[in-house]
Parts: sequence; structure tokens; C-alpha cells
Amino acid sequence: MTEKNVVTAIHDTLHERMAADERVVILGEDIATRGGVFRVTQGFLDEFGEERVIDTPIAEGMIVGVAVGMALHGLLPVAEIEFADFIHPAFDQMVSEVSRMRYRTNGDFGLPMVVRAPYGGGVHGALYHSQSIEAFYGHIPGLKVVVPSTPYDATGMLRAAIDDPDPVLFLEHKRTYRLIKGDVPDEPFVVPIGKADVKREGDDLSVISYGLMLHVCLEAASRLQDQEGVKAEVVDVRTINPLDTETILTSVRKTGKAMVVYEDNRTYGAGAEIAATIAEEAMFDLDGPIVRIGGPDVPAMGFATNLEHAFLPDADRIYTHMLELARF
Amino acid sequence: MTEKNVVTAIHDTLHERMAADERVVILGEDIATRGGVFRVTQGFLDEFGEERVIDTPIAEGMIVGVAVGMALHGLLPVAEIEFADFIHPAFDQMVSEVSRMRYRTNGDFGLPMVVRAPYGGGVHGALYHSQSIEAFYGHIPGLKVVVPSTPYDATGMLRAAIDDPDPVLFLEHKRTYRLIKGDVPDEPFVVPIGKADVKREGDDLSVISYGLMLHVCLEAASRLQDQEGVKAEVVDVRTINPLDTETILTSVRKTGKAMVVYEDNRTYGAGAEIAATIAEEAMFDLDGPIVRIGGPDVPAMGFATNLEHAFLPDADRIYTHMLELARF
Amino acid sequence: MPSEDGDVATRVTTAASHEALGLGEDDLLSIHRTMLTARLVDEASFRLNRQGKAPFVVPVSGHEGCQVGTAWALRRGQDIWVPYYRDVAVVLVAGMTPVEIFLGLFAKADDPSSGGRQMPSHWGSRRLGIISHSSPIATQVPHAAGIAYAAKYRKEDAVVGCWFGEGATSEGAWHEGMNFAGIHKLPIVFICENNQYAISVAQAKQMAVENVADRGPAYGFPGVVVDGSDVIACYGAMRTAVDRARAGEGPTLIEAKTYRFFPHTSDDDDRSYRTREEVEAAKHRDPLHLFEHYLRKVGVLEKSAVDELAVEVKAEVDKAVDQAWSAPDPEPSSLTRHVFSEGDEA
Amino acid sequence: MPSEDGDVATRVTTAASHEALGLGEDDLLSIHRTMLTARLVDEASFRLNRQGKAPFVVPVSGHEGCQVGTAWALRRGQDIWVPYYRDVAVVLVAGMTPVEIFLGLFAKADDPSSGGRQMPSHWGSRRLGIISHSSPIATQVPHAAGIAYAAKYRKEDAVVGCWFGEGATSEGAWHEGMNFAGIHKLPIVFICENNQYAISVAQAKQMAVENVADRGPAYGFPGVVVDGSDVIACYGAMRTAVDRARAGEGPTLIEAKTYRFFPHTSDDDDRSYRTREEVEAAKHRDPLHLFEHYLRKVGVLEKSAVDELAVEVKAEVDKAVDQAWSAPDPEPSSLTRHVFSEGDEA
Ligand SMILES: Cc1ncc(C[n+]2csc(CCOP(=O)(O)OP(=O)(O)O)c2C)c(N)n1
Ligand SMILES: Cc1ncc(C[n+]2csc(CCOP(=O)(O)OP(=O)(O)O)c2C)c(N)n1
Ligand SMILES: [Mg+2]
Ligand SMILES: [Mg+2]
Repeated sequence: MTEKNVVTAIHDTLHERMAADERVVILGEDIATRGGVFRVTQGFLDEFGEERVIDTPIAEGMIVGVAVGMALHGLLPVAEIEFADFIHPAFDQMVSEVSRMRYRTNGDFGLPMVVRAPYGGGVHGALYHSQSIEAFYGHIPGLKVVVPSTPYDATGMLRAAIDDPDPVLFLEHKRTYRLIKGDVPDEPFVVPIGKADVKREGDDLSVISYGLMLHVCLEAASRLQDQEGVKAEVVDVRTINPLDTETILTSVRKTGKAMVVYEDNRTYGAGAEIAATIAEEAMFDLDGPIVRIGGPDVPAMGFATNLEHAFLPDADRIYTHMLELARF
Repeated sequence: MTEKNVVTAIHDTLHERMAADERVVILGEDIATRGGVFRVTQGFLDEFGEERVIDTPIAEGMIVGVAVGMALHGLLPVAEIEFADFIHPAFDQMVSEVSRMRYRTNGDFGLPMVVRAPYGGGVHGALYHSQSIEAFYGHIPGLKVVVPSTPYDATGMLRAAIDDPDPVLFLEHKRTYRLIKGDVPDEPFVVPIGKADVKREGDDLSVISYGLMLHVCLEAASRLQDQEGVKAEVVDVRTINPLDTETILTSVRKTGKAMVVYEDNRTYGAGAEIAATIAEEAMFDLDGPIVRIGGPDVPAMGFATNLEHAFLPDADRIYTHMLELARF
Repeated sequence: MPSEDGDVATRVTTAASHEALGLGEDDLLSIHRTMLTARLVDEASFRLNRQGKAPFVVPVSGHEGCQVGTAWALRRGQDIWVPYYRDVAVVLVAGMTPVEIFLGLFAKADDPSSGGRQMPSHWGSRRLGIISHSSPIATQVPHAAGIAYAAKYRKEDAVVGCWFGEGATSEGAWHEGMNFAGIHKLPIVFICENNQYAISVAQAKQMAVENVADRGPAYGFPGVVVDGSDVIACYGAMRTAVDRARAGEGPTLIEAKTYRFFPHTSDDDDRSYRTREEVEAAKHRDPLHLFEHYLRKVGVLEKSAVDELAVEVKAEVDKAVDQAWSAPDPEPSSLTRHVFSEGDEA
Repeated sequence: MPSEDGDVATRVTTAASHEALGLGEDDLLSIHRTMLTARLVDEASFRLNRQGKAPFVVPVSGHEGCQVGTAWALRRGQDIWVPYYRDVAVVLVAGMTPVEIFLGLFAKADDPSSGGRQMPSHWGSRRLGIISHSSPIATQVPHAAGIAYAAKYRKEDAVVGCWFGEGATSEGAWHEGMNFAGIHKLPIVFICENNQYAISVAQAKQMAVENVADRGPAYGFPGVVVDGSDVIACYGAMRTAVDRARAGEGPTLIEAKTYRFFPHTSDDDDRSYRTREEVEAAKHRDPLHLFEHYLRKVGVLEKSAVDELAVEVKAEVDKAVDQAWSAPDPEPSSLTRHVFSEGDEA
């Protein structure tokens, strides 16, 4: 066991996989000489050389497209998008190519590749360094989308992603990078893609979340138990696609109360699918309304501190909603 | 009143606006000399000249980006994306530019522009000429997304879109182009963006749909009344963003039964938001489960006729679900 | 010696000589047969389209010279082919058979490219090293660069050929892929089949340069213009580019000036954007006829032999059509397969 | 005459002469003051950053020559400026004041660019004809082309200036915008501020050409290299390009070779990718000092006057800082405003 933060967990796992397998190459903007703007790949250039650690031109569509080519020809590319906000020039590659290669060839070709992208707000990133993108990319059949939110999950899921024969979009909430610490086993382990995780048990209500909001929900849940004795079960979605509806529904059926919390713009966000699934599958098991809390439907949080705060759901607000739902 | 099909309705309305206002210019691939691959702009080049009817290079990001520039400088551009499947290279322009210009400038700049795109399946278009894209683009705050499905709505909503001070993504289901006919008043009228429409009244259940599926639902509803005497109310969503939750909820509250039908891949599709909204706002008014029917979660329909049919929800299937829900 | 086909003769190129390029008679005959096969596959496909048996056809006619000429310089089993939809003749060179092409045309279960999922002419075969492509234009260009990077990284002696139309050069993806290939001096050859139109849009509305090849230097590698109707000249240009790539000297952009004899696809009507005179004039530079003339000139093939061969190849093509037509359709239930790995892939 | 600043003198360009370009003494003094203001805004911003008052700074130092030189050839109230985040000095020329710049730095309600919504240095002002831009690189290039198209369509006598770094040329959007501008011979000038790095990535990893300007011909218009440290030379190159654009002869791509003296932004640490020696060496070609030397040489400004001016401008800048600092923050409730038109826009 070693205590690490999220960014170290990702660094170490990537390092481990590169050291173990020559087919793993990484590419992205500023990842080589500079070791990444978040220092995820610090020291990799010296250790693995510039053939495996590739500083690319500023062209995200190309980064993803080149990774497709590499994956087609025997490599296991791990591409970094500097900020998730800048993945959109690669949307066509993601929708039309990455996610469709296996399907369109009836299984003849496969794409073992990972695209990593730091996403999310709370870092003074304003409109273009704060976005949540999981709803856009979660809606692409053929693409796996994961959002680990702890050092443990980041480690185990990055291993799973690199091992996966199919493409994985690996989203890292950048606010968790240095904020969230936790123990990580020194022995290799894998956290399977497609499995949600009950991060806190409880039977009064179920709170389904992921990313930074997961931690906000855990904080609110802990306070709620301390102050009101209400026990919230907190489910970490962990994988956006394919969604683990079973774990979510099991929890909801147990508690009879469901709340979905996410940072992204509320409307048509990933939480809509989760709420809809609960409604369809477990409505008759519910003892209260389905509560859905998302970011406001504005382009993104502003740079001014107070505009950023006004955007992000916080623990107080979630605490209030939890209490209200528990008491329903 | 003149009976028209959808493609003629769009042609005529675009023509009317171009004739009336010199600021309206159109741009896209093959729209000038060839009059568009679906002939929407047939004859426009001769009438309005090549300065206003612009055959562009194959570069959708540029088509949208150039339209942004035009809208910033006094024109009212209407861009055509040849097939909605090919709008993805413009995703970054749509998310980062088109939809954020007004917000990021605190209202200083606005973008009166329309992007038209034929979408949807049922035309032997295979993976890349059949996509539904409304879920991706509906989730972009600052962008209006409309899906008129009749000649009347296409006419009235295209007028509204061109008049709108904000950007509108105007989606045209290509299977409806020549399939759906209807009367269109000769006098100018507008169908407001953001208003759903009850296309068929009924009080046994509410069916919420749009696009080609709307017509499939209407067919099933008509048969259902004839054969079983069950009266389904069919609500045409018409605008994906901003969603008219009021009309939807009013209908659901009246009938107590809700079914959502869409052609796009089911998971994280637009129907998820509609189902979630109904669950949150009207769960206690429901007398049955929320039923959601979408396309399978595969990249898209195949070219083989039977693969295309296997993908698309049809009237028989919807009929069965309607009946089941009505009898619940 | 007076020519048998009138003014075609006067246009026959003499720029390239097959001997100088190391091509023997057998090569010439195989090249010719491949071009002829492509042409006859096209004609059969349009016939099937009119009969209502093939809902969608993408024609190749007119492009056989530049396709076979360039593709011929790559080696099966070693090099990689990244074609686009127009490239019937490229995939024939790569080893796809007419039966396989028609299986795709009819969207049959055994269509090697996609099992009937993609539109016809969306080639792909892992076995043959033909990289699957999609409909969106130019997305294959960064793929080709990534494959070339991987080949170089793995110290393989492979070269990647990447084909596209002149319209494709307008997409950002094209620029980005070219740029990456130039930076890393990758073993790759880009081949632009410039037929002067992107569906209806003429070259002058697509770019403000006369030659696509003029863009090579913007990426730090040479651009070469070649007569796409001259199969031997195309082979020569590609040979040089492939040798360069194999020697580690980096990419080349080859632009073959060509023309498409039929509409863009069976859904298109080209009368709105090209005069019949223009199309007829272009047919005077039919790469197949020009090459047949060349073969006669150099004494490799008699006129009568050409006619016989046409009959023979047509019979083969017709047989392929029949065989493909009677093959089974995909199972509707297969719709949900292969979204993700099923664990049993090779 | 021996130079006061050692080896700088020997590097002063003599290629351009202000008289030949029609610049009078007043112009020279205004140009100088603008460059100096930009420099001092930068220094104040970094000071504020260290004090914890400015969370994010994008420096301009080193780029003042190419920015002021090129921007100077456009006309306020008539022409359009499409800058990128590095362009403090461009927007000063366009009419933005230091107070306004600091309102943006502090994310205040009255920040003219965004009311505190965007990061600092994301310029925009409808009144001044400065087009709002976002963070994603190169997206403004097609906008600039669209504006130029509209200006031409409306028969205005306007020219669009569009600025970007050399790293921006790798994005597909850049290629696509350049291509459209070339096809329609639009009244536009593209200015690449080539400071040799895109954050940490050196030019050789960004492109395989020596000069960005070499890419102009790929779009059918000229590319010109100019010494970005020589403000007069930059003005001259832009003057020619603007005249060309106004005369209907189409775009020009100007590449100004420059250098950024500070890290990419206040969040960056440039020691991982540039040696201190390299940075120090570049400072020998400081555009501000070179221009001051030039002003002395041509007798427009004494050394002592420069020093006095620096004190004066610094006082102005400090006052602007104070004024901006005490301005109100945006209302948190304003978060949901202006997603769509509120019907009351001008
Ligand atoms: C991204 C994208 N935009 C538009 C289309 C529609 N489209 C199909 S083929 C084509 C023309 C391509 O022209 P060119 O590259 O010159 O190749 P050619 O067909 O002439 O061989 C267009 C615009 C597409 N397939 N993909
Ligand atoms: C699409 C996109 N990708 C990546 C980034 C992150 N980024 C911000 S500035 C920058 C470097 C730009 O370099 P250059 O164009 O040379 O301009 P300079 O900063 O050197 O003036 C990068 C990669 C971004 N803003 N947008
Ligand atoms: Mg073409
Ligand atoms: Mg730079």
C-alpha cells in the first residue's frame, strides 16, 4: 500500500505499463519535454525515448487519428488530450472512426487504444478549461468511457483500459488530481470497466454520482450521518459507458430513494440516462421522487471566482437535497 | 394552402427568405451548381448568384466557422451540412464557438445563423448516412436545436430559425423529405422554436416523439384507435433544445401514461432527458411505467436492407408497446 | 505506323518506358488485366444498379490508370493500403477479388469489408492489409500516418499508400495527417486522384492552387504531378516515392490528374455540373485505351487479343456477380454484434 | 556613432525606414508608447500574479514589435481585428485601454471582453471591432475568413487582420480557413507570431518546414517572412499586405519571427524546455529596445526621454490597475444570463 494522489496514481500506472510493454506509446501536446501540463508524464521522455513519448503538433483530431493508425498496426497508444475541452476537434475521429472500426468491419479490425483527458471544473479554468464532456462521448456506441475518481480506481481502471481490446476514453477530473489522496496496493490489480462501486453504504437513500461531485456527495453524506443520523448510500458510477445499471438499481431498490448528482450541464447530461433508467426499472420500488442535480444549462463556469462557485453544486446544497429526500 | 412535401417546404421557405433579405446567404457542399444533393437549393445559384449561394470546399468545420464570421459581420448565413453524419468535424465550432459567442461576451456579440443538416435513417444510408445527432447537439447550452417533421412545421420553423438572433441547428429527417406531405398556408406564418405540438389528441396514453418516429407513432396510434379503440395522444417534441417540458408534462398528466419513442441510439439519447423529466415532474401522476423505445446501442444501421430494418423501430413494434402500456 | 484508334494515338505518352522501370511483359499483362477487370466490374455494377439489384454504386472508370499504376509499386503482404471509396482498382491490386467486391455491392454476409454493414466500396481487409475506411472524407489520412509511424517504430520494411480525391485535401484532417507524416519523415506515399470534381464542386472552388502537389512543400516533402491516364507514368512516380519512403527519406505527395467518366455515384446526376462535351473529351484520354495502345505499340498485346481478353474477363466478372448474388444475407440478429470485442477475434 | 547598448546596436535593422512607409514622428512616438505600455502591462500583471491578485497571466513581452507593427496598418473603426490571447499590444492598437485590460485580468463585471467570464487575455469588443475569441487554438481563422467574406459582400472597404501563433498552424481549422480565404481572394491578412514554441513544443515538432510563410503558396497567396523584433519592418510588411487586400488582390500570410520572454502563461515553467541562455540571447533582440535605439538613431527620442516616458506610462498603468481592482465583481446571479438573446441587445 502506498498513499498517492490521483495524478501520481496515473503517472505510476502509465509508467508501469510502458516499462512492461514496448507496444505502449504515448502521444499528445507537451507530454514529452515538459512532461505534460499536469506533469502526468514527467520523466517519461528521458526514460522511454522520443519514439515512445511523442510531443505532437496542436491537432487533436490528428492525435486521435494517428493513435487509430498505431492501434491498427500493433501498438497500444495512449493519447493525451491536454484539456478535455480541446477534444472536440477530434469528435469526428471519436464518433466516426474510433468507435466504429470494429463494428463496421464486422469484427475484423479492433482498436486497443486509450484517450486520456483531464476534464471538469473548480480550478479557475473558465469556459474552456472546465468542461464536462462525458455526456457527448458516452452516447457513442463502441466507445467505452470511464471516470475514475480515486487513486485506487484510477490505477485499476487505467490498467484495464490499456489492456482492453477496445477504445477507452479515460476521463480524469482535474480538480481531483492533487485534492484526492488514497491508498493504492503495490501489487497489480485491475478495476474492471463497466462496474459501478458503492463508495459508502447506507439504507436511507441512494446517491448516484461520479467525478468531483462524488467527493462532494461523500462529504455531504458523512455530515448527514453525523448531524442527522441519516444514512446515504453513495454509488460511484465509475464507467459512463457501458453503464452498470445493475449496481445502481440494486442500491435504489434497497433504499427506495434515488438522487443523481453531476457537474455537467443538467439537460441531456449523463444523469438524465441514469434518472431515466431508475424511473423505467425501479419506479415502483421508490418511496420518493427522483431527484436530479446537475450544473446549470449555461455554456460553462465563468472565470470570476464567484461565477465558478455559482456553477458548481456544493456539499451544502447537496446536503439539503439529501435531507429533504430522506425525509420525504 | 398548398400541398407540399418536406423538401419543397424547405426549398420554398429558404427561397422566400433569400428573396426578401439580401443578408441571407447560403453555403455548403454542392449547394450551388448542383442545387444540393437533396435538391433543396435547386435553382438558387441562377437566381441569387454565386456570392450568395456558395459552393464550399469539403470542410464542415470551416463551413460553420465561416458562417460564424458572416453572422458577426451583418449577414444571416444558412449553412448546409450535406449529411448530418458529416457535421462532426464542426463539433468544436458548434460547442466552442457557435453556442458560446453570446455567453462568453456577456451579450456583446450574437450569432444569427442557421445550420441545416439532413439526418436519420431508413434511406439505405448505412453507418454514415443515417445518424441521429440531436442528443450530441441538444446538450450544448447556447445552441437551439429543432427537428420539424412536417411540411408545415418545417416552413414555420425555418422562418423562425432564420429570424432568430441566436444560432439554430435545423435538423431535417431525410426520410421525411419526400415521404411526408401536407398543407402549408401561402401566407407567412411562424412556428415558434421551443414549442412542442400535440399532433394527435387522446387520453389513454401519451406518446412523445419527433422526426421519422413521430410518423411511425401516428400510424400506430391511428391503427390502435381503429382496432382497439385506444386513444393515444401523440406529442411532437419539435424542438430538442430548449425542450418544451410544459407541453409534454401537461399531456402526461392528462393521460397518466408516458411513452417516449426515438430513432437514435437509446442510451444517453434525447429520450433519456424526456423520460427523466417526466419521472421527476410527473411520477406521482403516472398510472403505469415510463416506456422508452430507442434504437439499439450499435454504431448505426447497416447497409443490408434487413440490418436497416432490424435497427429502426417500426409501427408494429410501437403498436404493441402502446397497447401494452394502455392496458397496464 | 498509323494508329488504329485515331487521335488517341497522338496522345499516348512516351514519357515512361516500362523497361526502364523494371517491368516485364508479365507485369504489363497483369496490369492491363487488372485495369480491365476494374472497368468491367464498374460496368457490371451499373447494370446491376439499373436492374434494381445494386442500390448504390461508386464508379472507378477513368481512374484505373492512376489506381493500378500507383498501387502496383506496393508489395502484397508487406505494405499497407489505405484506399478510399473510389479505389476498386487499388483493392484489386491489393488482392481483393471481384467476388468479394460484389459481395460488398450486394451487402452480403461474407462481404470481407464489413459483412454488409457499410455501403459498397468501403473497403477493408485485415488479411490483405487494406485498412477499413468510413464515409467521412479524409479521416483516413491521420490513420495512414499512424500506421506508418508504427511500421517505422517496429522497424518493419513497410510502406503505406494512402489514396484520396482532390476534394479531400480541404479537410483539416488531411492537413493534420500530412503535417504529422512530414515531421516524422514517415514511410508513406500520399496519392491524390485529382479528377477535378468533388461531386459537383470544381477544383477552383476547392482550392486556389493549380496543383494539389504544390502543397507537398508546405509539409516538408516533395509533391509530384503525374498524368493519371498513363499507368506506366503513375507506376514510375510511385516507384520513386516508395523507394524514397523505404530508404527512410520520408513521404511524397503524388497528384495524378485524372477524370471520372461516370457520375459521382449511382445516386448522382452529373449533367448539372459537367457538359457532355467535357466528359466525351476526357474519354479520349481513357487510361485503359491508352495503355492498350501502348501494349500494341511495344508489341505485347494484339488488338484481337485485347478483344478476346475482354470477353474472358467479362465472363469472370459475370460469374463473380452470380456467385455473390446467391450468397447469404447477413443475419438480422447480427445487428448487435461486434460493437465491442467478443473475445474470439484472431 | 558608438551605440549605448552594446551589441544590440549592431543588430538594429536598417531594412525599413519609417519615412518611406509614410510614418511621421508622431506615429513613431505613438508606436513606441504602445509597445512600452504593453510591456509595462505585462510586468504589472506578473507582479499582481505574484501578489495573488491575478490568478492567470498571459504575457506579451517579446512580441510587442510584431504586434504593434502589424496592427498599426489597420484602421480603427473600419478594419477588423481577430487577435489571439497573446495579443495585448494588438488590442491596445485597436483601442482597448489598460484599465479595460486589467478589468479582464481581475475578472470584473465591466471587463469589456466577457464581463469576467473568460480567462484574461480572451479579447473581444464589438464597439472596437475586436472579435471575441475562445481558448481552443485556431478556431478564429475561419471566423476571420467569414468576416472578410461578409465585408467583401457588403462592398465595405474593410480589411481583416487575423493573428495566431505558429503552433496554431497545425490545427485543421487553420488550414480550412486559409483555404477559404485563398479561394475567394478575401481582404484579409494572416499574421503568424512565430515565437518558436507552442507552450513547450519546439517548431521542429510542429512542422517540417523552416518558415510558416512557406505555406502561403499552398493556398494561392504570398507568404512573407519578417523580423518580428523590427516593428517598422513589421509595419512595412503589413502595409503592403493591407494595401493588397484593399485592392482586391487577396490575402497575405505574414510570418513574424519573434520570441516570448516569459513562460507561456503564469501557470507555466519554461525551464523544462528552454535554456536560460537561449532566453537571454533572445532578449538581445528585444523589439522595444531595438526600436528605442532606432528612435535615438533617427533623432526622435533621447535616452533620457525614454526613461521619463517609462516612468509616466508606468504611473498610468499603476493607476489603471488600481481603478480596475476597485471595480465591482460580476453578480453571481448573472451566471445564467446571455445564454440566448435577451432581446435588448444593441
Ligand atoms: C466529411 C464529409 N463531408 C462530405 C461528404 C460527402 N461527399 C462524399 S464524396 C464527396 C466528394 C469527394 O470528392 P473528392 O475527394 O475529389 O473524391 P472523388 O469522389 O472526386 O474521387 C463528398 C463531398 C463526406 N462523405 N464526408
Ligand atoms: C485546441 C487546443 N488545443 C490545445 C490547447 C492548449 N494550448 C494553449 S496555448 C497552446 C500553444 C499555442 O502555441 P502557439 O500557437 O505557437 O502560440 P503562442 O502561445 O506560442 O503564442 C496550447 C497547446 C488549446 N488552447 N486549444
Ligand atoms: Mg475529385
Ligand atoms: Mg508559439
